[in-house]
Amino acid sequence: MPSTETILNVGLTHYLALSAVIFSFGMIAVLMRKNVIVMLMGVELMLNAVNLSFIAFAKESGNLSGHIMVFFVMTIAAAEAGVGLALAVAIYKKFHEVNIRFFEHLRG
Amino acid sequence: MSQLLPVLLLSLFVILFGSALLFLASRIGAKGKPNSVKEETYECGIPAETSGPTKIPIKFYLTAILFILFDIEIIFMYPWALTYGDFISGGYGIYIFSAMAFFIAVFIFGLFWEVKSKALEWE
Amino acid sequence: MNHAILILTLLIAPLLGFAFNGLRFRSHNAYLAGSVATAASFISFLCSLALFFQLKDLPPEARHLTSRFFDWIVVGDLRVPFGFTVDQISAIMILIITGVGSLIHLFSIGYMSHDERPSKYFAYLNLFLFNMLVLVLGDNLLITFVGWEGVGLCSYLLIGFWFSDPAKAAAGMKAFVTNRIGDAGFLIGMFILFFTYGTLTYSDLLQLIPQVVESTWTGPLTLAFLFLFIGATGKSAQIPLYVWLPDAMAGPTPVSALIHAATMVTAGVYLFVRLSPALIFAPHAMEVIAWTGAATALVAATIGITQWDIKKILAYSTVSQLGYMFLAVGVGAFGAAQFHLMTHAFFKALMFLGSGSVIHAMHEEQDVRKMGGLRKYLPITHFTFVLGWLAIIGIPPFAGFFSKDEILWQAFSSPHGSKALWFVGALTAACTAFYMTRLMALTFWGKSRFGKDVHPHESPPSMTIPLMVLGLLSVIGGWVGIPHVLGAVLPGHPSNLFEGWLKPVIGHVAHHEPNVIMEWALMGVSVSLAGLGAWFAYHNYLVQPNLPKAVAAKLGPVYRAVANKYYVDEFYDRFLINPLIATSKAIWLYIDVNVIDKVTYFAGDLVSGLASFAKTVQNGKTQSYALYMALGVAIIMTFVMWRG
Amino acid sequence: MGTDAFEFTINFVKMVAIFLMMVQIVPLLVWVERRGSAYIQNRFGPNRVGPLGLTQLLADAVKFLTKEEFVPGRGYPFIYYAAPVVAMIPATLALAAIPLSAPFHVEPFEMFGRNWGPYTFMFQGYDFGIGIVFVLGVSSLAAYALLLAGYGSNNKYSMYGALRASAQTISYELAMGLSIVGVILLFNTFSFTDIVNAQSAPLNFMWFGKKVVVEWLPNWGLIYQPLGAVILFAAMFAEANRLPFDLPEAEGELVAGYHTEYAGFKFNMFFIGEYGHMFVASALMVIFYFGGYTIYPWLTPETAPQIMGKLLGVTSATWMSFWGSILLHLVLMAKVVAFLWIFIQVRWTLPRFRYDQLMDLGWRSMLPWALFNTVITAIVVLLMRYQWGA
Amino acid sequence: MLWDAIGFYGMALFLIFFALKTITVPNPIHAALYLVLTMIGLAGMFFNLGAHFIAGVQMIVYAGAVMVLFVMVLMLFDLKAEIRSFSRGLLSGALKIMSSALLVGFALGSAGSSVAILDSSDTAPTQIDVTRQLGVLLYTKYLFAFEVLGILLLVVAVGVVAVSRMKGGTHAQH
Repeated sequence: MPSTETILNVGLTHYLALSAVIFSFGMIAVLMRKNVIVMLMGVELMLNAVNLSFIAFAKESGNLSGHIMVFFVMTIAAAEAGVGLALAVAIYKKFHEVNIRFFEHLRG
Repeated sequence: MSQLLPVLLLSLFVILFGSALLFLASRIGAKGKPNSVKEETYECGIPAETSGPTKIPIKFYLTAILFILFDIEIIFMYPWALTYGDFISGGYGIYIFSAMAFFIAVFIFGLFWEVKSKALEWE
Repeated sequence: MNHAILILTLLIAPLLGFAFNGLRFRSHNAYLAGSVATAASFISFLCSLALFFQLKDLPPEARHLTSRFFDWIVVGDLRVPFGFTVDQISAIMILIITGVGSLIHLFSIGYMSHDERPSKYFAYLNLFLFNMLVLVLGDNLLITFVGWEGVGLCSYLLIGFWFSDPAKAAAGMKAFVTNRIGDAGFLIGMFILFFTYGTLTYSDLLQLIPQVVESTWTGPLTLAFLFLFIGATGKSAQIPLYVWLPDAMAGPTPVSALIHAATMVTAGVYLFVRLSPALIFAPHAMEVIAWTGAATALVAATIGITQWDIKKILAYSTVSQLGYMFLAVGVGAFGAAQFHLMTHAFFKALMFLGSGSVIHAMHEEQDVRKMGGLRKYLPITHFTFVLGWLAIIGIPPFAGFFSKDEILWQAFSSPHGSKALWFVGALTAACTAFYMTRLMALTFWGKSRFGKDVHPHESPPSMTIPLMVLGLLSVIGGWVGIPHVLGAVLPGHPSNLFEGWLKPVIGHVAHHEPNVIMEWALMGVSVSLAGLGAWFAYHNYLVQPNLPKAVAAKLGPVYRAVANKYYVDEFYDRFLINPLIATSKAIWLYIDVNVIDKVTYFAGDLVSGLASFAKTVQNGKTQSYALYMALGVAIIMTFVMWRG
Repeated sequence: MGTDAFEFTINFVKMVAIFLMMVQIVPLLVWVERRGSAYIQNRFGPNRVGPLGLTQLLADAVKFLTKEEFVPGRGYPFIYYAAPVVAMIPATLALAAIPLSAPFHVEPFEMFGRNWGPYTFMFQGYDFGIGIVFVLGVSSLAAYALLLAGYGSNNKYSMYGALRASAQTISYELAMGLSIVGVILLFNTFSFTDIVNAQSAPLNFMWFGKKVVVEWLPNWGLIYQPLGAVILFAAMFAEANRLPFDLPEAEGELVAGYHTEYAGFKFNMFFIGEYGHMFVASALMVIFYFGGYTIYPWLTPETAPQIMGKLLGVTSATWMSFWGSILLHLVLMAKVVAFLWIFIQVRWTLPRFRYDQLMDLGWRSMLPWALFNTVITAIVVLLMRYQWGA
Repeated sequence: MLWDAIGFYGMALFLIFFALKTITVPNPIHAALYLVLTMIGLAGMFFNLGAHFIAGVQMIVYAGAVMVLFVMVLMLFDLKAEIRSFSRGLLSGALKIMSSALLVGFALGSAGSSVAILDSSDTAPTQIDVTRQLGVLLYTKYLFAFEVLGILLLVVAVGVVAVSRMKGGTHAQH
């Protein structure tokens, strides 16, 4: 059991732990949910968890590059969500289904 | 933490106020008997055939997706606008201007393309 | 203006020109394409001028402007900055490249006006210019190599520009393949240098090598230079890899002028001049270079005598002149090599463009036997061509005289030189005079031998202006390098400015006391040899037109050997290419089919057996893939954690 | 005195005040809107209940409260109930970030046998230094209330209304965000207070290395950013879903849009959100382009306390500062009310757009113009502040 | 310090709760709405960590734009709560849980073994300065990445329009 001091002194470790937990939730969503859109949300969750650790590190080291990185990650994530949802919509229009299993029809 | 406290407080007020009103209204308000006709989805008096919309114009997603992309480009201009004066007084005015000029050129190109491809056209 | 910006503009202008023309490559508008390309090239020229004058204002020891934009490659000990340097050598090179390049761009507008794909042509030309500038400006061997490969690519594209003709496409291929052999040498040389000295940056290399050369074995250095020289023989068309250059004449004539006479083929010379402070510590390599250069000069000159295609003659002449430059490099006369590079760029570009003008006028006819008497049809072309002719055969005070004489004198007097080298050089000079006069006689003088349906006409101003400018340069271009002995007797004592300019950056070999009388004497000998050759050709081809045939008949097999280029191509075919093909065939039929195929089939069967098991993994389920990814990460993490 | 507890109390009081302000805007504006519309369109407004119909508001409240609580049968009750509450949050949070007056300074004084102060009281809910970004971020949440309402009611009119509303909101958010870039370029700050302070001075700018001062003009953003002001104001109309941009509740097409199924106080809460938006929008316009709570050269944070001191005969620095701040607050409110009146006037004057016209206007006209405004501003600012000859 | 800790743990608990709800609720719309709350909570976290501007961007971009798109799309699909929202397969499920748990375990372990503690007392002087520094950094050191992102966004915009216009491609006849 960590000491009271460690528990109360909220620091990098705590943020990283939180980030890890949220990341794992995102990962479970990606791995286990059937709905494509929820999977995409899982990806967003993972990216956000990583962002949190970036910001925590930036605060820890006093280096603003972490912020820039988060900025870029957000941009990429937004672009990814845009394309992912556009694909999901296109597939929904075809199969009326967003279950990931239906994406197997896209083979070959 | 203390900095965010007012924000939380205010949100809490709003939520409490809203819930209280809803609760009050449900207590004070007239009591009607629920019946199937009343609970029918409103459709100007005729029986509703479907509840939600069935055919959705693709335009809405497209608008939303394009909004995200352009929104980010605009967000990128905020720090630029903020530091523009500093760059100019530091003697890097032309640098910072051309840095953003390229970005805006890409932006304009994108906008132009979207207009030209009729992606932004509504009926 | 800041030199970094200048260098950047210098490099980017042709790149933008390339982008502009490359993106609208289907356009047929030769004037627009040409104007943009020429403008891009001219902007580069202005930048070069600005850089030159900036350089001139600096004290001689500090004359280098370096800008490193970022670190390109950082791997272990290898640190390659993406940097460019303008110093005395590269300043001259970029002036030549962009100056002559601009003129040739201008010329091309007229020359390519009826072509089907002018945009593509100008795009390639600008791309070439960019790559050549990268080659010259790179501040380390790797950047130079990037440019080196880039110009090779552009050369290939432009030689095969009219690729619908199989022969021309094949010529492009030949150039490319031959150059690859050289490039392999270049790479190996580079590896050796890096392996031995741990750096590829010129400034570091040239600083380091003189320091360590005393205490270490110079074997690797010699070896590196020999391999680099293999690279140079490829790019600069020396024995044994010169065979591609005459075939490269399949490309458009301005391309021959720019790439295969003025700039690209001199890259090898440039490289050795650039590395000359280190080269002087590898005397054996220098010896090889000197003799290869001399031999190339003589062999190419003799072949040139027997050719009938106007461009082929000029091509062999180029090979021969490049041989001169390597001779100069080999005897330690680096300044003279660079000097000859410059004057040669002027007069050879002039003559190629002139020949382009002739070909244009003769409706794509290249055989000199079907020309003659063009003087009265093409007065400007003729006049400028005469200037070039006088320059190349070495008549004072034309440009070629000073540079060639300098080389010959150094070949004679330098500690690395010898009388034999001088003799070969002088003989080549006589041959040069002979075949160039022959070219003049057959093309411009005498009676016209073309059909009635051909109506030669003078070219448009966009083609004649470059000719005139280059003609002027062919006359005065040599005056910056007047030798001391001559300068001493001229008013104002114009001593060797060019040598003085280059002095801080090139290698120096110990010299004997200059023997003034000897130098005068040799100068006289070379001029008279040139005069003799010229007179002999004039006599043969104009006064007694039947004489050449008689001589040819009398010499018989020797003549045939020379006329067939010493059967070098055939020799390569029979002893290199055919055996290679035969061996490959044997390997294919016996070893490949019986051994390797069996092995591979077995491997294939094994894999497909395994795959039929493993393909259950690849089931098209996205989440399974995600799971494998996660598992992989988990396993790696476990491994890392476990190892601590 | 524990600073934390003190700060907490102050913040608590402020938040309550802002929240009350937010809630009381609605009845007042509803009354103004009714009377105003009656005046504009030449008809009878509420004039029966009390003087000028003022107690109509009370009657309304009673009526709202006593309405039957109703959930559509096929709706999703939780979301249906959450939507109106969510609708109030963005505007309230945004309002709290806006400085309503100059801060007033409490000089050290003694009371209850203890020394207090000095203390600077901000007339602002909170000041994060990134005010503009905060307001944008919070108000970008406004789309959720609409979507929740549309989805929760599970009615096709509601859904279409919600869709249209959110598509419209986000489309105009682009033009809005971009026109604000011009303001930031000009003042180089995200803080509202700094923007207002910069405007409480004579018109001054650098022109090719020379400083130009025009004494008789205030340094208002409108003078530098006329185009930006027009775009921002128009975008604000769309953001608040007001006529001529009230497509989401276009009666002829969609019954009442996303709040078709809402009645009673739930409906009223949407109104609180809408009027709050209007208020925030007007305040932003005033702060960005019209000098905020100052009117140079008469009323600035420096002169206001003096004026009030003379007027009320108070000499204590604290009280002068206090009354000065109140005066400046009134100035701000006067300007805001003027803008609110424009909102109302426009609503009862202009016809509604067609939806395609609306989207066209947003994407193909206002966005390019805003972009143009940004580029021009950047160029002019560069020319103005470039160090010529340096 | 105590208040900071309480604040952090409170927010962290909320975040974890929302995130957990996001991935477990059967109705995708509820999942999206919980995700919005997670995003807003994360913005608060960023704010606490001194990244005010980034927090604002998180609100504008994630909460205000990306999630609006998610919610919009989901509402239009009108998906009912899924009866089986998780994919089937006992072995793969176990593997998935296991590998996630393993990764989180490692992350927690390495985070825990690093004893660095943030000095939460050093509040950055004025937050506008952080934003300014961020701007300067973005337009100098990361200029290239910034410009490239501009082009990326352009490409995505074009790609999205192309995808939404797709008529079914090669297998359209089934």
